[in-house]
Amino acid sequence: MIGSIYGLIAMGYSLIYSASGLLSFTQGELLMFGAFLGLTFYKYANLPFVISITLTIAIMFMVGVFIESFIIRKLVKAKANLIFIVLATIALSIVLKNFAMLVWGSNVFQFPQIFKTGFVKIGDVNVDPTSIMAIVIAFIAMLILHFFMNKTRFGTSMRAAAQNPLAAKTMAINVSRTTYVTWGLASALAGIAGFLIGPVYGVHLEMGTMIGLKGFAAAVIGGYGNMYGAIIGSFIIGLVETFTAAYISSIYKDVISFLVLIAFLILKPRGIFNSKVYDEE
Amino acid sequence: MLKIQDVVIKFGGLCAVNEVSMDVEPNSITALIGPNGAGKTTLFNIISGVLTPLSGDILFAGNSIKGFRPYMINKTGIARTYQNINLFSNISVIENVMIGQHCRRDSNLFQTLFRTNYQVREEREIREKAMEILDFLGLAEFSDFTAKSLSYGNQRKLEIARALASTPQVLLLDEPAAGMNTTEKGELMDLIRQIQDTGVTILIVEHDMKLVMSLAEQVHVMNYGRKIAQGKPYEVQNNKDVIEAYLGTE
Amino acid sequence: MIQKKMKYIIVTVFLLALPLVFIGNSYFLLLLCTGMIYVIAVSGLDLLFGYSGQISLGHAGFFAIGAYTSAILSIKLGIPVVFSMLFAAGLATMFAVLIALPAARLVHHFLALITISFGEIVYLFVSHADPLTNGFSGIGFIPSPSLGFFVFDTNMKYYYFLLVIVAVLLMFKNRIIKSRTGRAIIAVRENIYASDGIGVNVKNYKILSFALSSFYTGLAGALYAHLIGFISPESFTLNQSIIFLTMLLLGGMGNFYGPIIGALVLTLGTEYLQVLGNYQMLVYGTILLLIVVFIPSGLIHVVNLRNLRKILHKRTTAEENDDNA
Amino acid sequence: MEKTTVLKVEDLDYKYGSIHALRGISLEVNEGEIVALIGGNGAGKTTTLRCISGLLDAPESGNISFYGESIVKQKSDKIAARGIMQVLEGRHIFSKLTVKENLSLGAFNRQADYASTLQYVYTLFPVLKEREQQEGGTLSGGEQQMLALGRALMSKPKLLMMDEPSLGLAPIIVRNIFEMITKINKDGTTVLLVEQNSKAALNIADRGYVIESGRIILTDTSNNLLNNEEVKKSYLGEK
Repeated sequence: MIGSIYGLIAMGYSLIYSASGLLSFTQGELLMFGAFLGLTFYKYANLPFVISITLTIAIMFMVGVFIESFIIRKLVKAKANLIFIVLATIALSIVLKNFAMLVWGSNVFQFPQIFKTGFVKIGDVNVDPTSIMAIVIAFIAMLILHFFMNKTRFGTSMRAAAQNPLAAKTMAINVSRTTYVTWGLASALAGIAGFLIGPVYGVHLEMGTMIGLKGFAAAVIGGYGNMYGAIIGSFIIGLVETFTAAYISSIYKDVISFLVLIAFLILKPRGIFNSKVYDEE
Repeated sequence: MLKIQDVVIKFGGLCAVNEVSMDVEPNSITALIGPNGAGKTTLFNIISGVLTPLSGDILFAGNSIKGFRPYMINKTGIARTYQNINLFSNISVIENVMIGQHCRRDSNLFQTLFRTNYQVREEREIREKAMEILDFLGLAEFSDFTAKSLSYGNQRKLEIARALASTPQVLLLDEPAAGMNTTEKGELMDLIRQIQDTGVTILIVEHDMKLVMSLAEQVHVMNYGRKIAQGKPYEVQNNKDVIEAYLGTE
Repeated sequence: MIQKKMKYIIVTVFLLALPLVFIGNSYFLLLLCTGMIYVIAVSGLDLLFGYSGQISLGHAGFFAIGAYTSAILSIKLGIPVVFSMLFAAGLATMFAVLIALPAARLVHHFLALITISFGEIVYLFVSHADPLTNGFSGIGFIPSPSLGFFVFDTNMKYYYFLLVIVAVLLMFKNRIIKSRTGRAIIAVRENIYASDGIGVNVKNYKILSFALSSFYTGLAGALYAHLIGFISPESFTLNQSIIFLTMLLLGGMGNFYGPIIGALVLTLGTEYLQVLGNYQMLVYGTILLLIVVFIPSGLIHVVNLRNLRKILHKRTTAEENDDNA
Repeated sequence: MEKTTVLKVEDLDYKYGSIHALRGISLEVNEGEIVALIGGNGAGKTTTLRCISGLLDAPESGNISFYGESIVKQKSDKIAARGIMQVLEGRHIFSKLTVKENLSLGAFNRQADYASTLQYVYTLFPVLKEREQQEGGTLSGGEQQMLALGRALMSKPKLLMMDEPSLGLAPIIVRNIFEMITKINKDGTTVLLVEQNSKAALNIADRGYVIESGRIILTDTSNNLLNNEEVKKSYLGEK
């Protein structure tokens, strides 16, 4: 369950990285934002589930597009140092978090149950149907994204622009459009993740920060910028965490995740797959 | 002075430099020519330690410098300039040259923190020497400008100034005349001769034939990662392979 | 030259006299002391980010190591505070070297990430290692530093104590920057390939700047612990690292005055914005975003001191470049 | 018969920060021609091409018109859509995409006669058909150059601009590529060719421009340039 959520976040990181060579620190807060949006639509506006999630996705997509067009592009155009762009995304995540506090307050919200029954029995184990739904939807989202990127003309042009923007420009591809769509998609993925995780863990301001960092760890482990590596990395992080919580102590599950991340950054920084990490290359 | 022996390097299956050997005589001007992509800059990167060859050896004054990191190579006495200018662009011209002396100076952090006499004297010497070098290259008037505000030609000169600051025995110049007009090229030629007169050995990669033919004592020609010819300028100019690969066929 | 000396004298007299104006306003003095501690911490961050070009989002971690180490050593082992502070800064430096050894090679965003992770680990550690750090309840009754029989136990005394330390540390920073070592650090920021090619051992200087930087920030942490007398994990979150960065960027990095201006303006400014309550971080975030997007070189370049000075003193360009190096 | 001017560049000035890269470049390309732009490294050849195709910021001053319409401040994708295709120096194929995907991106903005154009490209370069499903990065240098050229042709360009097509290729392959350029030209595509291999370029071109330090210093028919003493000395390496 948690692995598939990390997967959605990690794919978002990878998308952005492969398209712009940038690291966005906003993914976690976008997840939180998505969860709050979902909560608002589903609980307070009493909209049906499907409509709520669609609305959330649509709004989150727009948020991503907005971030790219009004902040990131400005910085890239001004030839700002990469690190300033990273800083901008960090600043943005603080703004998002505190904006959410302004709107929704800092309480923990319970997402209303989506299914009537409490548990579903699979073999001998009781499983929460919401978790199953989350995994299924996450999986479907990944499939759709895979299909979109590989089988559609626009998806191919997005991959092309990510690989070699200069050449893509000479191919009559509007690179700025593929870039903001990428940010939109990444943001939408975070939104879906937030919407899915809300009913299981509750909705609150801090929910995104840890998940965001761990999703990032997953992306690193999978080989930064590699969508499929990101998914594998997510399951590794998910498993490490579950085992730590079960056998060592749930307090240290975060510490262990960070240690795994640091170990990967130091020992195998290219991840299971390959990507550029060193300054001197 | 500098001896390259059977050096090989590959980039993903492609042999970028293939068993190249060459000798650079002390205090000579030696040129390396060939079409774009022939492996000249790659060879420079090998000599200056940016790349480590798969096999072969590089000898400097009789000692192998293979596998040295670039900063170590600089300390042994080989300095270089870059084809696509690599200056410290946001700091002043004189500071660029002061940094160039880094490997020849030795004041440490504690001398710095307590400004010992030694450190103060060294600092003054560094500044004076930097100024001398700028004078020599005709850049003195720009000493307080930021490096990036210089014209293209002057940026190339500053690269040379910074390299000279490390008092090299061998100076590698990677396309120093690129983007210069005829007058600037003329000045550059004079400058290179003057540097030679101070006892520095010069290895130069250049496309401008006029410059190469009038400066170089020895010319090596590369194509496709291999050395295809070497000799005096006029010998090379009349070499069939060279004409075929580089200078152009009828 | 005389004018320069005059300026120093005026500034010194002003700084010495400042607390006298606020006798009785202990709260303001506390604020001023906090601001000065931030000046140290942010100057440290400046050495790393502003001069060597390496980002750290984990400086709250070094701040925490400094604060906790000094507090624990002085309380549990009874080590004199001045020594426990130095030891604490040394420990922070050691951790920085340990991090930098492998991390200094990483590109910016990975470095950002690894330093965040470091900061988070330190935070999680101090929150949960109860026997040592007392967990979330924090450590109280941290003693004040003393020299001989003189104890710096009031905010006024602490102010003068800090004034000396800040002056020495800033002087050291300035000396480092205008030296062979400092130039090598700047070279690394400007162009890694060229630095390497011109004889600068890039890796060593990256590690060195990490070490110097964390010494400053670690010492600031220790000074903070002994000023407030109480520390708890919540002062050392990622938010604190971001506050350091915001101060640095607001003031202007890679610049002598930048960290001073940034740290003081934000410390005093946000204190007076207390009405904002919970929304303090919203303000920080917004400030940071606006600076990054609109004035990445910081306040120092908006209020261009160089130009101002040029008008006032008609100094030569050479000296100006010197100041700005 | 009056020839139609396809591309007209007038007094183009371009700066990269403090570096004045182009200082008043003017040139013309007429329909059906092959025009060569020759000069040394750093002379401004690539900058000129990239100014035309909109890959750089707008130039300081000067005008570029395509079939009489100014394109000087347009974005690269609009310019490409008008029919100016550039084959970049160093080929810049999409190395992680298959040969076929690469080609299909060439036709990004025209799908109408996709199949027949693909057929045309495959007849020009049969090797691309063989390698259809391979990733671009696995091709040899010469094959990559063919792919880059083929990809540009997929859009049926009105003007094909080639930047250093001979770069890093064996003489025999260079000959092959240049023959293909001649053939493409015969089939009706106007070509602007930038080359350091001046002789090979002038041999297939109708006219040539010599560029030095951001200025056009000489222009003439290819034959005259090939026999010009100054050109021989500086660019052809003859005495």
